Amino acid sequence: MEKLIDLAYIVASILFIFGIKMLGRADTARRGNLLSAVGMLIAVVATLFYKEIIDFKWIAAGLAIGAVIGGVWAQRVQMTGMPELVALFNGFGGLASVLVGWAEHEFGHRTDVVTLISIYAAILIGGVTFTGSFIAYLKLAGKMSGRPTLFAGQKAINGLIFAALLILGVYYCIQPVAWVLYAIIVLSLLLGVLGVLPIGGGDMPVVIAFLNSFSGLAGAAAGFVILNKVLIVAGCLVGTSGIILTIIMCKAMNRTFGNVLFGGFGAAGGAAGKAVEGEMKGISVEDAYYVLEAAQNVIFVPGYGMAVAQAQHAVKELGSLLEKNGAEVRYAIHPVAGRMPGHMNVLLAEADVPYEQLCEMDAVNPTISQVDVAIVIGANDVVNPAAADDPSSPIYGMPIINVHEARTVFALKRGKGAGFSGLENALFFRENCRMIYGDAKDTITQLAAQFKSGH
Amino acid sequence: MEKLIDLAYIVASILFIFGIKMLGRADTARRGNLLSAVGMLIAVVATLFYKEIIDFKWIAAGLAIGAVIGGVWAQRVQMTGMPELVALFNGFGGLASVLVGWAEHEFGHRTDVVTLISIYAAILIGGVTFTGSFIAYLKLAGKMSGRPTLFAGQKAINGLIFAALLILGVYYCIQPVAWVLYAIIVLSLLLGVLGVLPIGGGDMPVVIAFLNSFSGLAGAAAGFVILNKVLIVAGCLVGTSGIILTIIMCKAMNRTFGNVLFGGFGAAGGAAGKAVEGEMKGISVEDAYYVLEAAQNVIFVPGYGMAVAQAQHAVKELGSLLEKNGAEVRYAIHPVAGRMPGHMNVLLAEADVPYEQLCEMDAVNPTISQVDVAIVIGANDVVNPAAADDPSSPIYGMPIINVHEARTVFALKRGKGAGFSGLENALFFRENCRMIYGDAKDTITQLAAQFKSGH
Amino acid sequence: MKIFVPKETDPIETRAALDPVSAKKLIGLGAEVVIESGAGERADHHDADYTAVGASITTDRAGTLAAADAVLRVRKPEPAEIARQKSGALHVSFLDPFNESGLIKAFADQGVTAISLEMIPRTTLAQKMDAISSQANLAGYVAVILAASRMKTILPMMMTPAGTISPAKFFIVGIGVAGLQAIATAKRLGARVTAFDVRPEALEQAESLGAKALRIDLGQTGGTEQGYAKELTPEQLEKQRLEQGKVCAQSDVVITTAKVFGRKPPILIKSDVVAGMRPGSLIVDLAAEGGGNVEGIVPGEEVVTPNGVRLIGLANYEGHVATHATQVLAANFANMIEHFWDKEAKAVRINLADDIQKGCVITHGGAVVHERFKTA
Amino acid sequence: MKIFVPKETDPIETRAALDPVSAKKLIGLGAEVVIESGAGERADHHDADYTAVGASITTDRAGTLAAADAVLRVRKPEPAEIARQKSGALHVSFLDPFNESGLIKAFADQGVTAISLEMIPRTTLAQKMDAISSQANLAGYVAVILAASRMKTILPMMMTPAGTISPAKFFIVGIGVAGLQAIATAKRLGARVTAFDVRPEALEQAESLGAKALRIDLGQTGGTEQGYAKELTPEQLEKQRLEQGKVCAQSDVVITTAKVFGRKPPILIKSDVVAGMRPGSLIVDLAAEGGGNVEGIVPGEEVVTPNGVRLIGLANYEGHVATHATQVLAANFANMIEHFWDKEAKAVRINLADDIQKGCVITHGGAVVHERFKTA
Amino acid sequence: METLVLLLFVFVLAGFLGFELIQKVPSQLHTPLMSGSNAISGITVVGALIACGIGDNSFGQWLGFGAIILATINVVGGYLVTDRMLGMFKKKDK
Amino acid sequence: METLVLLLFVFVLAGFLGFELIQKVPSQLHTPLMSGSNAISGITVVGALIACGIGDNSFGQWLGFGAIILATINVVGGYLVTDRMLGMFKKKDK
Ligand SMILES: NC(=O)c1ccc[n+]([C@@H]2O[C@H](COP(=O)([O-])OP(=O)(O)OC[C@H]3O[C@@H](n4cnc5c(N)ncnc54)[C@H](OP(=O)(O)O)[C@@H]3O)[C@@H](O)[C@H]2O)c1
Ligand SMILES: NC(=O)c1ccc[n+]([C@@H]2O[C@H](COP(=O)([O-])OP(=O)(O)OC[C@H]3O[C@@H](n4cnc5c(N)ncnc54)[C@H](OP(=O)(O)O)[C@@H]3O)[C@@H](O)[C@H]2O)c1
Ligand SMILES: NC(=O)c1ccc[n+]([C@@H]2O[C@H](COP(=O)([O-])OP(=O)(O)OC[C@H]3O[C@@H](n4cnc5c(N)ncnc54)[C@H](O)[C@@H]3O)[C@@H](O)[C@H]2O)c1
Ligand SMILES: NC(=O)c1ccc[n+]([C@@H]2O[C@H](COP(=O)([O-])OP(=O)(O)OC[C@H]3O[C@@H](n4cnc5c(N)ncnc54)[C@H](O)[C@@H]3O)[C@@H](O)[C@H]2O)c1
Repeated sequence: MEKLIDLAYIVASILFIFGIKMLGRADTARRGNLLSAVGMLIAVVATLFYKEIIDFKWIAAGLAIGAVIGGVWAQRVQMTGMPELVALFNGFGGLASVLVGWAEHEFGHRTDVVTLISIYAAILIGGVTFTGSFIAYLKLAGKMSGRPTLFAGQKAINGLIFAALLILGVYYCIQPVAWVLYAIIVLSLLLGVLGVLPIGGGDMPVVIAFLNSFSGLAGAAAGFVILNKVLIVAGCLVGTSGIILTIIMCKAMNRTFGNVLFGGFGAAGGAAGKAVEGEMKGISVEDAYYVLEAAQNVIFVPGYGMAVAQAQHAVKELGSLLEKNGAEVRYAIHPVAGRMPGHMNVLLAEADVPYEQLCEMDAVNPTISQVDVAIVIGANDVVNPAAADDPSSPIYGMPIINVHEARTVFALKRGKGAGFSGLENALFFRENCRMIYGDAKDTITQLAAQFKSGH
Repeated sequence: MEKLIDLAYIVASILFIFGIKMLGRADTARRGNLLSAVGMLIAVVATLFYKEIIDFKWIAAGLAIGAVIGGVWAQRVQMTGMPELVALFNGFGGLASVLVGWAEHEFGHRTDVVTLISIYAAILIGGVTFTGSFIAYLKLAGKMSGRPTLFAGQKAINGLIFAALLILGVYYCIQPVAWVLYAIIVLSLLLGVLGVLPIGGGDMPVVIAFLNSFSGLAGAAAGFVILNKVLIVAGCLVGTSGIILTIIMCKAMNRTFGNVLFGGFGAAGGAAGKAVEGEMKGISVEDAYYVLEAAQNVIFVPGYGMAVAQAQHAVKELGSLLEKNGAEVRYAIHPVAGRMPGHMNVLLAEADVPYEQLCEMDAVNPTISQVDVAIVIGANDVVNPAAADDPSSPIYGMPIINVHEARTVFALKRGKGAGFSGLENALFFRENCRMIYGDAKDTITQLAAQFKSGH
Repeated sequence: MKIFVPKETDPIETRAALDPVSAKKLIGLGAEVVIESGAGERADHHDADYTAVGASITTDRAGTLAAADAVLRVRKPEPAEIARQKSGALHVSFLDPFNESGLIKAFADQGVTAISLEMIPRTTLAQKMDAISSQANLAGYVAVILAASRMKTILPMMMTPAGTISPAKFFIVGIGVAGLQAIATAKRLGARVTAFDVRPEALEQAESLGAKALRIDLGQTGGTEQGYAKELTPEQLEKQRLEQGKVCAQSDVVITTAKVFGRKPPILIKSDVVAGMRPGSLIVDLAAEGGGNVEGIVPGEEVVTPNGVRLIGLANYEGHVATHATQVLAANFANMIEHFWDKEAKAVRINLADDIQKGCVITHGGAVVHERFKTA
Repeated sequence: MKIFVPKETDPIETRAALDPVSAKKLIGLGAEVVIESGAGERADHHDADYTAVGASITTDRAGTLAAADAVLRVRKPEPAEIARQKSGALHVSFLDPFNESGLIKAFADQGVTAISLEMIPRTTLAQKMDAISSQANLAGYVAVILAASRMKTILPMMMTPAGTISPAKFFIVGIGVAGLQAIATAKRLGARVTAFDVRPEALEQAESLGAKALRIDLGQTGGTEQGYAKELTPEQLEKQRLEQGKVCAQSDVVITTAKVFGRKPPILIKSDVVAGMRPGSLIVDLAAEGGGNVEGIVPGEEVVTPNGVRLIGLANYEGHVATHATQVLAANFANMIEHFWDKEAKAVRINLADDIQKGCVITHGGAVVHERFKTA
Repeated sequence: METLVLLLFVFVLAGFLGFELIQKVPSQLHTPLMSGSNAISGITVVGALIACGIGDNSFGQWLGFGAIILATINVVGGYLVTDRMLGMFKKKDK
Repeated sequence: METLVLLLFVFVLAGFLGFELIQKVPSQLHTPLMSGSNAISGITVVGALIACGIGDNSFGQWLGFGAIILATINVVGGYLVTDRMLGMFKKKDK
């Protein structure tokens, strides 16, 4: 029997591995989900055969109630309500880990350090996951303001709680007494609340992904508590793959993970003395890919640099890839871009860009705030906001393509070289602009490669 | 102590994981090799602290002798002799597994089924690896003819040995007596010899990769014998990653794995009734990539299909990627390709293919036997060997581009459609021709994507 | 074998039947090549260029005609010159055989073996001697260059500080060899190109060059087995004209290329369509020499209609690029002679069982041997 | 403000100063636009087209000249017509101010504010009114189209059943705006293009269009701050001529574009180089009107040299595409007027402190106000 | 102890595997993947089942019972909602 | 038994990891990768060391001794030869 159970666990683990892998590809995702569900079924059924398990009444009742509630919710929810439901479910998983840890504390037979550490980890991580997810749920469901909730000393308080949790953890491992456990439970629940409150509603999906990875680790910790392999494998798989997913999601929002988690704090702390002079922020081709991959509306703004790099064919290819990915793609041509009238036209026609996708400056500018990403390819003067902002600029008064009003701007240049007019360009210092240094053709080719290897 | 040893094993395993991953990329390969060597050192040193290990004399002597021999060989060998040396080393590893299994059989304390199975596996796999690698070594070193060595009934004999080994294995697990073990040792050594003899010298690298993966599994089996984790992890990593590598190497030779292992047999068995009418053999884009990736000399032969698919930009891109990968790339233009004089020129010029890379038929044909891969893109009549072979063909007498004389031909077409002349094309049935079905632009784009994601 | 290339007599003809490169090739085969002095002058090939490769120059046209075993020329001969040739000699040129029954009779009577370049089968094997294709190809290019040089506008799109210049709209009617090259050339220069043909496969071919194909459902159509177009029914022509009219009205340049094998070219653009076109727009008719695809065309001249549309109906488009036209035409001649060359006899071997010769040899051994012209 | 566009008097001029679109724009600003009857005729703009957008047509040239607040024209005026304008009126056109001190004096004497299109600064901000650029751009295109239409060969490479036609070789000397467009156009047509300029950044620009740049080490060179080229030393010119000669000898077409700001164009191709070129090859000199970059050029004519090289030195290349040339030139005029428009006064505001006006206003308030011409 | 070490091995290997499995995920799959792996993290249900067994008094039962309900909601709801999400993607042409 | 099951877990996970680790290998790395992982498969040296310990008579010692020598050759030679191979690739410009 034991052996069969173990075998079943191995099978379940394998199904989880395949499940996660397949969930990451569009054509196999649904089947992957099914596989992992089958794995779960096998794991649950196998567990029921454990000799320790005797009282089937409770189990049956618990499973039934949980299944009905989960099933009904999942069926009822609107398309738009799904993310918050996932948050809620995730919170429940965290709470379950807390309860398992607690039960083991109360009634477990083993008191070695590893077990205690595991109980501690299960409760801490589970608790944070529970309340954190719940706050995320409230924010997403609109039952709580999506704006970061900030108050003075927040950072310090969180730090204090965290330190207390650490100390209590050590203490617990030495002296596993009940009040310490209760304190840990309460404090982790609090940490979850306080940790998520300062994060804005738009970042909630990332938070949920992160908490999900967290709850996987809580599961793995619970696995160490009861010495169960499948829990460890599944929990750890979810833990690490979740981290990767979290990072990917951050990249798609052109944010770093730290920025998401602590951005709210930063806003609170440093709002007063915000520097006027920004800095030019680079972005790696890979991160740029994640942003582009999620973009619905993209414009290319070619300039003389595209011609120098002879990047037109690569640009056209990237454009086609973006279109295939579902984005609307246009090419915004500034009348003076390049070094001769119609310079960009010659090149783009050579690369077979359809005339329909070429847009004049005046056609693009009114719609530019809907543009997710503006890719500036070796252009400089024609996107220099000084032309609109700075009466002392020699190009003041010239209409430009207002890429700085797009959500995100990628500026492709080799270095810090100025354009024909020799002017510094404030665009590159803007908050929403990221530089991708290097020859434009190389950069674009690499971006396209990212797209292709994504399939 | 025990715990430290286990920790060391975990560290070693992690280093192996990183080592293998890094060995697969050109920029990190050397560091990867170093990392895995460090892992090995850690594993070995940790093992020395085992309490069962008492007699350090022997150990020190063994390690010293082995290290000197291995070190000297590795330093002395010529560049050209490296692959065979690897084969030899690999064989030694296999023999070591045999010896470990044998020692365990003789002096081990455990006699449960799992242990017995493991001993059996370690000896069987190790034995095959040893002699197989040795034969491979002889063939590569030129100490034995590289040609497949075939004799009548070879297949049957191998089958018999294999069956005998199976039966002996079952028997051994029930009755672990010595003669059975000796029989197993002898027979597996024999199987290694007979299995590799019929394989040609050119295929030896694949065989070594395969045997290497095998010896990894032997190590894992030995790990089960002595219940050692790091052996299991490292052995299994090598076992499965080796399988993948073997498959990749087969693909680069445009062969299937079965074809490599049993090709010799097939040639011996079915040589008499070889069908004159071949069949059109497809190849997946991925497999085609592996072949192209290893090619040094590539020609594109565009035809009307390239024009229909408007694949010229994609073709140019693939050409550039191939060049970057170190291949010489030319475009062979047949005078009547397309539907108007100069059709291909218009398209390729549009895609900015340099005039220098365009070759006339008469310039290409004399050099075509040096071409590793000829990529026929939607051309048909202009590469139809009937023009040279078949006096009854309406195009008999027309010079064609003799792609069928290239080492490998990839023919890109949507289906079985004929060309302008409506003729069937025997090229597509040739042994060295592989069809890649689908719109030429899609196919080429996918091929290019494979290249890009390879970096 | 003594091969003679007389100077072309038609003043609009700028090409020659052989250029020095092909002459050299024939001499290499073992032929003797004689060129009438000045024959290549208008294609920038001077007498000295020919002698440099081993050909001889003559000024005695009549005498050499009589002595030659083969005469190569571009245009059909005067009947009087046929009579000068010796019996059993070869004559290769464009002949317009459907309209020149008199010439055919003259050849037969004289015992000259006459090969008509037009009649070379449009098969893959014969492509290297297919002069119709090699010349139509250049004609298609020239049509676009001519149009571009006569327009008061430019072809490509340009977004400039002084506003956007929109790309010129071209409409190519008839997508044979010439039509395809016209599409390619106009596309290269940045024009928007629409194309139309009655053969559906030709529409695909146009698209293979990046043009937009105008698809009109005409019901049953098709070509002869040799790839030439069949004539349409009046209803079909009507529907086609209607749809085409719409496109023409929006086009800056219309190029028509429909020659129909052995017949007068069909009228594709009637006067009402021309009248609907914009002032300043241009029509180039490649079929003008045979009568034209456009109503109101005057072969060899440029006509401006009352509404300011310019109709261009030259006779010899490929002659504009005489050097290259001569190069490929001469290659066609040389390929043909090489293909049928008898090494021992050092002469062209006539073999009416051969598929290509069956198609293009009109008279042989004093009789009309071609199926299509036997009754004539 | 009453703006008058007289008909151009020079017979080689086909452009007009305003097209209907730009006329409409000016009327929209609040100006009154009067066009001399027939002014746009050669650019395919008829009187009715102008009246349709609200302009009025006049046949009384002299009267309207006297009444107008601003006169726009393409070419410089007759001195007699300056005298007709009222004091304080505006006159905008190409003026050739370096060579026309008489005209400048006439403007100053008459109290007319004269703006020279040539003198508009080549800055990014002023590009929309930069008529030199907008016209040179079209001239570059025309140069290639002209060459293509006069060559006996085709430009693109073609590998055909009748042999391979090699691509034409173009050599563009002087890579300003016109040179760049010539490069682009020749490349589009499939030619192999080599280009040369003394400014190194121009070589990079040529490469940005796919041309091969001829790099000759000339030592110290440079341009004025406005982007025009400086004159070279005799030694530099000699070395340059030598290297260029080699490229010319291999080229089918040479296009020269070097106008040097305010001077006679430099001679880039001397007779010996021309003599080294192949018969049938072509030279198109875009600087011909100012004297030419090529020795032996005759402005406005086509010359065939003894060795069969054809020298083309037209005067008004952009005039060949009169419709588009008028479109962009008119846009330049309209942009300039809009840029300096005073909404209240409904007139152009002259402000000599403005960078652009400082560059291009030659006379104002009865005096020569431009730095460069004050002594004149 | 030996068991714990091996479990640690399992943990480490599973961790690496988790890193390797997810490489590049198209943005429209971010939410389903998150949701799907959230359902897997409901594997705590197995822990809950066992915990429910070890409790030898009613409080223990209640803890285990609560854990089972919560974890089951996570599992069942998680899988179903993921499946619904994925079902909504129209089969795009590849 | 429990240990064996866990070892099986380890085996399975390591197997999957092996599959995932190798994705696409440029052809010039095929041989070094093979050689490098061959060196890793020399991990049998650990088995040999332990086997050498269990042998309680001289034959067992000899077996273990032989195994150690062979496995060490594999390990030391393997790593060195791989390193030499990789050292031969000139640093190609990327
Ligand atoms: N259109 C015309 O007719 C004409 C004629 C003459 C002058 N102009 C002037 O030219 C300017 C045109 O503006 P623009 O925005 O197109 O160009 P731009 O302002 O000149 O800027 C070009 C930018 O491209 C970058 N670059 C150069 N080579 C590159 C490569 N290989 N890869 C990536 N980036 C590269 C340069 O930065 P890095 O060096 O850092 O890479 C530079 O900042 C205007 O000022 C206009 O007035 C126009
Ligand atoms: N050059 C000229 O001037 C001229 C003029 C007229 C005729 N021709 C004749 O045309 C022929 C030219 O030979 P060729 O080898 O270039 O072409 P071809 O023999 O006509 O073969 C074209 C092949 O391309 C494939 N194809 C079509 N569309 C495709 C797509 N989208 N993607 C991939 N494959 C596609 C077709 O097979 P599937 O349908 O299976 O895809 C077909 O077998 C000669 O026979 C020549 O005589 C030439
Ligand atoms: N075998 C070969 O290698 C080879 C070589 C050259 C040409 N060809 C074939 O021959 C075909 C015809 O060549 P061509 O250029 O000599 O043709 P063509 O000069 O006879 O006619 C030109 C085009 O006009 C079209 N046309 C005729 N009537 C029309 C009408 N009423 N409306 C619209 N279009 C009309 C024809 O379909 C043809 O495409 C080619 O397209 C090609 O397929 C084959
Ligand atoms: N600011 C702007 O937006 C703007 C607009 C248009 C032009 N420009 C600049 O002005 C430059 C000149 O434009 P242009 O076309 O009016 O110039 P141009 O007509 O004065 O000269 C044409 C070209 O000939 C070259 N040249 C001169 N002497 C030469 C010699 N001896 N040998 C070879 N080449 C010689 C010049 O360098 C120049 O490139 C442009 O290249 C551009 O950089 C700037």
